[in-house]
Amino acid sequence: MWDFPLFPSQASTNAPRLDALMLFEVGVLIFFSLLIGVLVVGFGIRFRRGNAVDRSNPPTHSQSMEVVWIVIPMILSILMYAWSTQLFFDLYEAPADAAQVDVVGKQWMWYLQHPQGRSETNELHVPLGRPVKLNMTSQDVIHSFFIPAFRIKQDVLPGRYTSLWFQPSKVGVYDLFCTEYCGTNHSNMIGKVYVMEPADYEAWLSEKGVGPSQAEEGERLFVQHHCAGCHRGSQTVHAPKLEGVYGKPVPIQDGKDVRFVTADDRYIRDSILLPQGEVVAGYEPIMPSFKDQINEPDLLKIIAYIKSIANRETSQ
Amino acid sequence: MQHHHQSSQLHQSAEAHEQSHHVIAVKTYLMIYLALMLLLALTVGAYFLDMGSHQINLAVAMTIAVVKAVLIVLFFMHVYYSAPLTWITAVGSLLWVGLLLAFLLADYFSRGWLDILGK
Amino acid sequence: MQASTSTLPDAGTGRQILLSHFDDLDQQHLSSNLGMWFFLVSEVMFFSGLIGAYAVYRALSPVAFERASGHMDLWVGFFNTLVLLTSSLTMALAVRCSQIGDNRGIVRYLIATAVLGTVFLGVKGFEWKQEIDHHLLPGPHFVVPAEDAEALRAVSVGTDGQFDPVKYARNLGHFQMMFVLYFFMTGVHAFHMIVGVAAVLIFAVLAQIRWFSGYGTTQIEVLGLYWHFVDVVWVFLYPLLYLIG
Amino acid sequence: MSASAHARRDDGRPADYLSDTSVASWLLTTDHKRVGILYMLSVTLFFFVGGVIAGLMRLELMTPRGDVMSTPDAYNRMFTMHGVIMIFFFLVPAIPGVLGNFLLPLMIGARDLAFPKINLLSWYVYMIGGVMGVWILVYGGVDTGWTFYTPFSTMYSNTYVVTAAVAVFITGFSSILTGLNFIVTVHTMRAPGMTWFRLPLFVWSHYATALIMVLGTPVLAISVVLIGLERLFQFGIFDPKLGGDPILFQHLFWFYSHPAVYIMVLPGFAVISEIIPCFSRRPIFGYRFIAFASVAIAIFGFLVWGHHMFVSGQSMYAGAVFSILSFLVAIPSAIKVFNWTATLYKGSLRFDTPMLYAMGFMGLFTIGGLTGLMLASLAIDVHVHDTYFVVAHFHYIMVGGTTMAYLGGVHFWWPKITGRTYSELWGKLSALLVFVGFNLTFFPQFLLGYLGMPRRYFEYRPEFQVLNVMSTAGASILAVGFVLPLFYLLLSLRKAPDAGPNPWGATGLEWQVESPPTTHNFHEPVLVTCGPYMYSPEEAEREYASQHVHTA
Ligand code: HEA
Ligand code: HEA
Ligand code: HEC
Ligand code: CUA
Ligand SMILES: [Cu+2]
Repeated sequence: MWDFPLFPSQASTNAPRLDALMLFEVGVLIFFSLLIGVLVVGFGIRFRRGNAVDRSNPPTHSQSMEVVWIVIPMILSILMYAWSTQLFFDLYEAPADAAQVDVVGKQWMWYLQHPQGRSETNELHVPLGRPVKLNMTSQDVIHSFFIPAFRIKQDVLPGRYTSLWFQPSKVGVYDLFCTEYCGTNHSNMIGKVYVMEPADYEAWLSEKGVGPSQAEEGERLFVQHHCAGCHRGSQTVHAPKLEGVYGKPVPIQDGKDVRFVTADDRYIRDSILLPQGEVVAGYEPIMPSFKDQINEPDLLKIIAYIKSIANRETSQ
Repeated sequence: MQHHHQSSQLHQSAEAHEQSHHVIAVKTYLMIYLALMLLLALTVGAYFLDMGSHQINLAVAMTIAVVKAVLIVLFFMHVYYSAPLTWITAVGSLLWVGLLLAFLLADYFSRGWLDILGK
Repeated sequence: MQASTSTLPDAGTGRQILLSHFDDLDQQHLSSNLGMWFFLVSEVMFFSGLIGAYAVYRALSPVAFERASGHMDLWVGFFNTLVLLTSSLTMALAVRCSQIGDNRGIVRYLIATAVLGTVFLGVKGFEWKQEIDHHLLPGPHFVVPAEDAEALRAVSVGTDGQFDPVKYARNLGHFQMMFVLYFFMTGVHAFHMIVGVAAVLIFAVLAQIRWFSGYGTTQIEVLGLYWHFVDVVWVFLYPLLYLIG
Repeated sequence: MSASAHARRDDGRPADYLSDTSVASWLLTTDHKRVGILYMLSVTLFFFVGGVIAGLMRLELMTPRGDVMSTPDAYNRMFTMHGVIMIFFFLVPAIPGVLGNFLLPLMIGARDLAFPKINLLSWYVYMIGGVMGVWILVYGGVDTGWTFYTPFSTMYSNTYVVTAAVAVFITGFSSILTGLNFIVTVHTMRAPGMTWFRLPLFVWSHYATALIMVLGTPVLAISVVLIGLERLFQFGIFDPKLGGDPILFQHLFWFYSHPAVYIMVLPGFAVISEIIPCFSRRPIFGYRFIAFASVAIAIFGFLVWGHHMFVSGQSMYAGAVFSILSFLVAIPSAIKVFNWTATLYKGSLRFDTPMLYAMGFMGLFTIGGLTGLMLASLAIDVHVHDTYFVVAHFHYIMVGGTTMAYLGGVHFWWPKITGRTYSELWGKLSALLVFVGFNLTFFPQFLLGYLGMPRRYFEYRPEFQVLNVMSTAGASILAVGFVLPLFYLLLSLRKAPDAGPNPWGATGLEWQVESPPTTHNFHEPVLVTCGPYMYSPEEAEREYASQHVHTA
């Protein structure tokens, strides 16, 4: 019966710092609540009607009292403000060496993509003691990514990227919630965060048989969306081979001129979503747009596939 | 203690009388109208003038609009002849629009000042 | 400034009627006047929400707004501004007539105001039709004209100085956004005009049949405030919608 | 008061504003007191509708799994309707509509508000919105949350969002009309001698409230119109696919809805500022500071709306600015609380029902307000935003604060409004139940929030259950506390008027006319010669002493 927590566990470097601030503010809360409470009850007892006390010349105003109770809250306010704002900025400015995990929210699941290729749904595995940075976007409505044990939260928006970072400090399994109301199953858009010893984490990363890797999934989708129909040497359609494209400069027709663009994630992504934007020199702009047809997680997989064939030579 | 008393003479809106019924000369109205027409011509003229940057063009257009509005408010709407309360109301409403715009745009302009995605 | 001798219409021509909860006519007049002023304050805030949206999107895509604005006929807008400013003059004169007790003047100037207001609405309707015909009404039939698409494409460059399709898409979106705001702002303004014209006409009739006590000084003045406010809104809409560039 | 000179009712009592009982006379009335009664009936109705929904929600939340309502959608509609009804149809109109309408003219010595017809119109407009609200509720509800965030509300929800937007839009106009009426009334209708600094603080607070109503509500109106249009025509002003920004909606929404929280609490301050001096029998402490604090809250309350958007993707600098301003806007509230407390010092205190509510208000508002400061602290808000911590914060202010103040005010002026006294015993009992039930309901939610339980959750992690059960238990006590007044107040109506003009021995102008007042309030022109709250604690003691001697 009494086996229920009253305080969330502290599992990130941020958590104790935030709790310290919270403790201070709870102190302020208790101080003023008690002050008001004690005064109200105290005056209530002392000055209750019929009690024989001195009631002569009750003061009706006092400049100096007003100054006192303006200045003291003001000073406390500025203190609380400075402290919390300091923490807040630290909360979002990720260290440069943070590992990056991509997060996509959609009704009603979290999709997480590790740099090493592994992806997960509603689960996030992270190594102990290493800063992790989340790059987040949403495919539909606004969601919010919340890990109480880390004391962090950030809304996840459609059409925009937002970010968040943390450094886990305690091995364990923690809750992951969506805190921005997002429709029917908002309360089931939840997951778990596994903080692991770095060695366990490495093992987990290389674990096989947990399903196809990101790139393998991507290849399947590449075929499924008929990309392969054009891009794997079609007789009728003249389209570039995608092997070895990633990371290399690509010539782009720009009016009569040609300029070069590096084929990075953004470029690949735009080529798929807005193919008319940049047309490879020497090809016709016939590739259809896949905007609204491929969802964000799948897009990431396809990009992962195209990345994975970056070192393969084209057979042209 | 507060008393009931038969004296509506003391009514405090004595100031009110002066405020409302000032008759403005037709000539004044016509002058204001003329000024408005000139300002209208001026805005269109300014539009065709290339003043170097869009911001300047916008600033000029808005300044002229404000001057026009001020003329209408002061004379056609009689604020020039009205009690301070009317002045405060008119100026206050403009102030509030400014406030909304200032805080709203402050968010948009300061996004991306820090090199943090989405902040 | 003229001394403020009382010009309240007096017996013979009918004194203003005092409602029972007021103490005197001045209090009554002041209340009506102030009531309209605070109503106008709330109107200003209503428009300010739209102006806020306008400011944000224009700041995000200045060129899109400029291109979109190019489809609005500057001279038609000019003509309409002229008409509306003139109607403000006639309205002011109608108020003046009510102050000096010139009933025929009231009727005449109110009718002139209503006519000018109607002209404005007619021209506005004509403009709307043109724009709708050119598929510029936001929604499924909206089309971004080729030359605008081209121009927007040209300015859609990323920080690396190269074409940025995401920016391009956003610019195209904002091009339409300008028309959303245009139709909505002019629509709300036109709604206010329609209400205004109807009220002016009714007041003209009431003045003609001498329904008002004391020439309706208070009522016509309050109506005047409303009319001038609608005019002031247009004074801002004209440069914001037609004169970008 | 010489009532004999005036008309009499059928039963021989002098005619008062309640005398004409025909339905038409009520529906067409322009008497500010009757409009106040109309508001009282409607806000009570909406409060109980919203409250029953809250009860159902609490029942659902007894267990971690969803088992009371069949689907999450049903629950989602519940909290949305609860929020919409409680905010737009109960709390915003409650004190201004009921007590403000009834008392404002009386307190300043006027025969009515400046625009009696517009006053009636505002009630009708409000009822049209309200009826639409109930219609939506009956036909399936809305599931966007009371905040209507895009793009969920515009593209994804398949409930009656447009109808709800229209209902809120319409109700907004009622608020604007009320505000307009109050502002003009305070400016032009004050009796001779009633200078600004002789106004009761009730009037100052309502004036400040009215300013917010006029300045803020139109922005809410335009943002819900945009929601409606975007939903109907898909032209996407907030649609990210078209370059629109959903955050813009949040800005516009909170530009109204933060100041609106002061629309909800300033009238509460208004009531407390009347009750405390009366039951302490002494002038209020720091009159001018309290008066100016109201206006300061109304003005600076407009500068902090972004504190609802700290984790929304708003720029960090904007967040930092909104945060510091939120702290600063708390200062005027602090001024008020301290001045009320100081008013108790050297008073001659009696603890009648209204005073109990007022004291409850002071404690609970302080806790609610100070937790508001925690929310205004950026880093803490990151953790507790959209959790039950926020839910607890605003219920502490809106239920523990304003709803208590409203009940206190209803008890305080009930003898004036109806001419009857009610049972003190039952009054005190229900005040106590409300206080205890309230704390049991909402205190555990602070803990839940810090533990990380998100709000708007149909199902939750099992470890949160114990606290949720406590909360539900508290809610049932609270429900009893809220239902009791309905009975004993209505029962008091069955007896003949027994209150007399001034049962509390209070000083305001409203206490110098009959209870219930006559239609035109005052029989003779009013001349005010001194400020409000001219109580004397020593005199009160002598009075008490002599009474004591007599009965003993
Ligand atoms: C009547 C309603 C009301 C009132 C008056 C307030 C008052 C305040 N509110 Fe509250 N608030 C709401 C209703 C209200 N709020 C609602 C409904 C929400 C949620 C909306 C939603 O998302 O659905 C909300 C949410 C909310 C948030 C966003 C939380 C989030 O979503 O993450 C924040 C953040 O800053 C906040 C802050 C404040 C502050 C600083 C005050 C201040 O004005 C409080 C000032 C009062 C005091 C400080 C107490 C008295 C002072 C003393 C005893 C002296 C000591 C003082 C100092 C040390 C300064 N509120
Ligand atoms: C004035 C405003 C107001 C008031 C008075 C209340 C009153 C109450 N509220 Fe409400 N609440 C809000 C405004 C208000 N609330 C808002 C704005 C939200 C946010 C909505 C959103 O997220 O969009 C919210 C959300 C909210 C939640 C969070 C839901 C969620 O996020 O999932 C909860 C949960 O406990 C709750 C509970 C209660 C309870 C128990 C009461 C009690 O005080 C009610 C007590 C009253 C009664 C119970 C009625 C009288 C009793 C009877 C008629 C007897 C018969 C009934 C029964 C026995 C059940 N409220
Ligand atoms: C109708 C044939 C067709 C289909 C189907 C098609 N593409 Fe293309 N694609 C082209 C052509 C032609 C080009 C070169 C012109 C251009 O850049 O638009 C191209 C260019 C590209 C490029 C840029 C290549 C470079 O060398 O820079 C990428 C990446 C790409 N496509 C990916 C895809 C993916 C992923 C899919 C499936 C989801 C797909 N394409 C489906 C025809 C097609
Ligand atoms: Cu996703 Cu809530
Ligand atoms: Cu707020």
